[in-house]
Amino acid sequence: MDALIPLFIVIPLISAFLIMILGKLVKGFHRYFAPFTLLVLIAMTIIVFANLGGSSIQYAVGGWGLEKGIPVGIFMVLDAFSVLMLCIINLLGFIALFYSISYMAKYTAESNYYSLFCLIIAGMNGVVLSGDLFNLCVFLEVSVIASYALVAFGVGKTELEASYKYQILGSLGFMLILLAVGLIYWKTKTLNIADVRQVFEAGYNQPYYIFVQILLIAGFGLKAAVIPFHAWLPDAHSSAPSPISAMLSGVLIKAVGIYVIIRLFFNMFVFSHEIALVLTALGAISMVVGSLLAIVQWDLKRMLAYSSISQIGYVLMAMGMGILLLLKGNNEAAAILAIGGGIYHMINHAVFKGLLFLNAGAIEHRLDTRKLKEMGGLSSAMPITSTTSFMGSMSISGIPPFNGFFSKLIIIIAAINGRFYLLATLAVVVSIITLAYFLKFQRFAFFNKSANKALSKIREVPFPMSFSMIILATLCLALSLLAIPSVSELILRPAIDVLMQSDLYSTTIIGI
Amino acid sequence: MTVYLLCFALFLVGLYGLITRRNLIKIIISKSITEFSIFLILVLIGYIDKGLAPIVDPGTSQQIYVDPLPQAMVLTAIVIGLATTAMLMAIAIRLYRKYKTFDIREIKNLRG
Amino acid sequence: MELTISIILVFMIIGSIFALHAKDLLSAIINMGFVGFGVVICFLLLKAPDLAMVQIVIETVTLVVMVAVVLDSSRKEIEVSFNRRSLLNMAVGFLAFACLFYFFMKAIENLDPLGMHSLRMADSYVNGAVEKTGSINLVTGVLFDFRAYDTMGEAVILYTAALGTLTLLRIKGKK
Amino acid sequence: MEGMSTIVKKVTQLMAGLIFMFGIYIILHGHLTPGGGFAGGVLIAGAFILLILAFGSSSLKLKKEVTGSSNTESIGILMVVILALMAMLFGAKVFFFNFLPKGEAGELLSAGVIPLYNIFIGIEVAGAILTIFLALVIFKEESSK
Repeated sequence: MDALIPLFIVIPLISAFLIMILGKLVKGFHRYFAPFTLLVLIAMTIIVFANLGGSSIQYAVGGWGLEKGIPVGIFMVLDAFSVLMLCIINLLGFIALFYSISYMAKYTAESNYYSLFCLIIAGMNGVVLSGDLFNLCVFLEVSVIASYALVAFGVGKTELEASYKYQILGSLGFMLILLAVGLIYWKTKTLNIADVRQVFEAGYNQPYYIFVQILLIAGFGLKAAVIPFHAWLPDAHSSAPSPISAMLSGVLIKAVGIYVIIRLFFNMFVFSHEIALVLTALGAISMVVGSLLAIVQWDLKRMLAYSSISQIGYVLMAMGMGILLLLKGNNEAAAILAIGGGIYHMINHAVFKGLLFLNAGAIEHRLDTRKLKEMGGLSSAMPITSTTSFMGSMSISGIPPFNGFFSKLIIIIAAINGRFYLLATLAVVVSIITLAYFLKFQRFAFFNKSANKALSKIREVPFPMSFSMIILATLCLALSLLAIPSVSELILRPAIDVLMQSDLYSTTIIGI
Repeated sequence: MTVYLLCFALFLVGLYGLITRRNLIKIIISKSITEFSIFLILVLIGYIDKGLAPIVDPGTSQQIYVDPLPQAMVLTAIVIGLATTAMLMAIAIRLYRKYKTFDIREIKNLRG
Repeated sequence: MELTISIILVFMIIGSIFALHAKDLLSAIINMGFVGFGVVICFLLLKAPDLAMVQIVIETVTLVVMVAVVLDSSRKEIEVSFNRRSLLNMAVGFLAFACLFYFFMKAIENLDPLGMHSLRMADSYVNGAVEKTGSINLVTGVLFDFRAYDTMGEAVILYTAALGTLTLLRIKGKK
Repeated sequence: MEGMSTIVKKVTQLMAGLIFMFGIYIILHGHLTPGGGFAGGVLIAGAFILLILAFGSSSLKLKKEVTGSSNTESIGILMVVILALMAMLFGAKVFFFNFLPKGEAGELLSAGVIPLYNIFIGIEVAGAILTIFLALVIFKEESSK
């Protein structure tokens, strides 16, 4: 079982290099080899998920374990929380790849596309599995640089401009993170996350601690497009090819942005009240402003991009509330609810945002337009796309049978228990605004009288695209089972425990 | 202490350039300047007084050596900086071929 | 030693300010080259020959590419009109940078001063490293044995950059 | 891109071979002297870039060159990953383990796997930077046509 962990990164890397070498020789090799490697990764994730069960595995790369009690080499850490992230990454990756078999036919240089896609998957698996600060930055850059090239895959003017802005802000974010890692190494003389926690628990002075945490929030906030740093997200996600914007919005800003913020602020830093307030405030602001910006958009993919910012705000706010409640200490149950709701909403958002971007891609594939005003009356012409997009829209705006409702409900209950009444009302108001602009999307795209005459000619999208949309739609329903206490005890609770008992994380590594 | 503050001042100059410059090439230049300052801070952290360069002479006895870890980190970061600079140059040359200007504001309001 | 590096840093700051405000793009790039080679000298003073070598070579290749791109383009820069509103922006920006600078100074006040760095994790990278990795060059020992996983990620990043440049520069995007 | 004057061409003919040899020296002695896979790789790419700049890009069939350099690059990085995986079979059965004998410190053939890593990473870096430069040159060539 231990030998599987490095394979999560090595298999997509080898497939990326093979695709580039054999892509031009063997006809259609890239189109079917990449989904095959993702299938292998999903199988490995299921094996690991089955027999992990709440324990955590440390893999010392290169055989350099502990010397005199100090971890020397790079550790790869797999615990309950990172297994959930692995499931999201590899499942969404496979579905987006399967979708792009027919969607990418209209682009040139397809083997580059599939090779870069495998590199994004390898980078994200590397970030989720790494237990070392600098190693985390290197694999973060692998996935982010691959996504720079994929955002500008159809080399038009808007794509190039969006990719340029995305790269400049991305490299500024990386420089802030590098400065923070340098300052951490300056004080703690080590790079292993668990070891840094040991040193920080021994004591730190306040201005240094706040400055390093603010730098990390700014750096990873740039990667996760939290409100003050979100400038690149709408252009990048709307001009990328649809399977890529599904991967970016659904998985990349989570695995590379939110996951790292949660992992560092729960397992590496000692909780501090001011930073918890900053995180909650950032979450609440991006929740509200994201939805307000989304409601005025007439370009479908820009609207979905802004709604990603607001849903990410939900997750960040829930995590900030969790830290605040843990600091107060009296209300353990509400903290569990808040953190569980945050993780649950992160998983749900990956599924329904991926689905909505794939729907937008299907509409664009057939109508070649992204403007809501130019669409109309597609429910009869494209039945599968309209039903799956209806299920996606209902689940993102939190309508009962779907998974969005349960995760938002858990977050709101946690806010009420923890006496954050303002945050609870904000969450409800934003959920209503989300419902408003998704109804607008449904009305203009599917149920309106069609503006263009060539409606009769529009047929349903080919099999790979509709099949992947159907899988995601059924997932939207299946994931609502996670709210049942017995099921969530099995799946979500180990992840919550990993974040709650953060000193357990460091002792397992140091205490070998 | 003053050396670190000077490096951070260089970082702020680069940040100023990133925010205010409108020319594609000058934005890339200011990005490189921010990178240089961060690399210098990292190597300054690893410096030890009277330490030798991290090349061990097999014969000699116990010596004080400079910390090799920040140097390994900076070597990786330099190549990451080269990677992003290469892709930014690719986009800059492509936009210049199409619009004969490097000014980001002019490119923004030109038609697609 | 700290004095020499501070002097070089002051020249680099002046050079970079000049690079940002240069009228002609080519002189901006030459100033960037100056700042880059200043970094090389600082690396040599700080006993980091590996880095100095990599930085020189990569700086030269970057300069060659940039000059090749800029040489046949219109090198004149459109001058920004200096009205009252931009003065206000300048003041706000300067204030923000000043408090960032102050917070940085407060943060690093009681960390180890220059040269007083004590080894903890890196101790096993230095003492006895020659027996463990067999390589005399400790930085190569760290790069290719203790933290070889990072270096593989590093080579993958360069591979992605080459692939990304190929993708961005193909002539026709869509069929 | 047309070539430069004959003086530059003559000097480049002399220099390019020297730079190439120096790059190989830096890679091979990565674990003995400063430098290593990265610096040596960039040097080798620099030698080729010098040749292309001096003799102009018409002197090479560019399309074939790019696929050539991108394939060497892919093979280089593939060998690094396979070397890391081989470490899982021998020695301590761990990813990236140094399984070859360390040899006597200071010799050319010492430090186990490190020289092999240096060589493959050098090939990969040289291929990557050459691909980037050739991609730029091809774009300038094609778009000016």
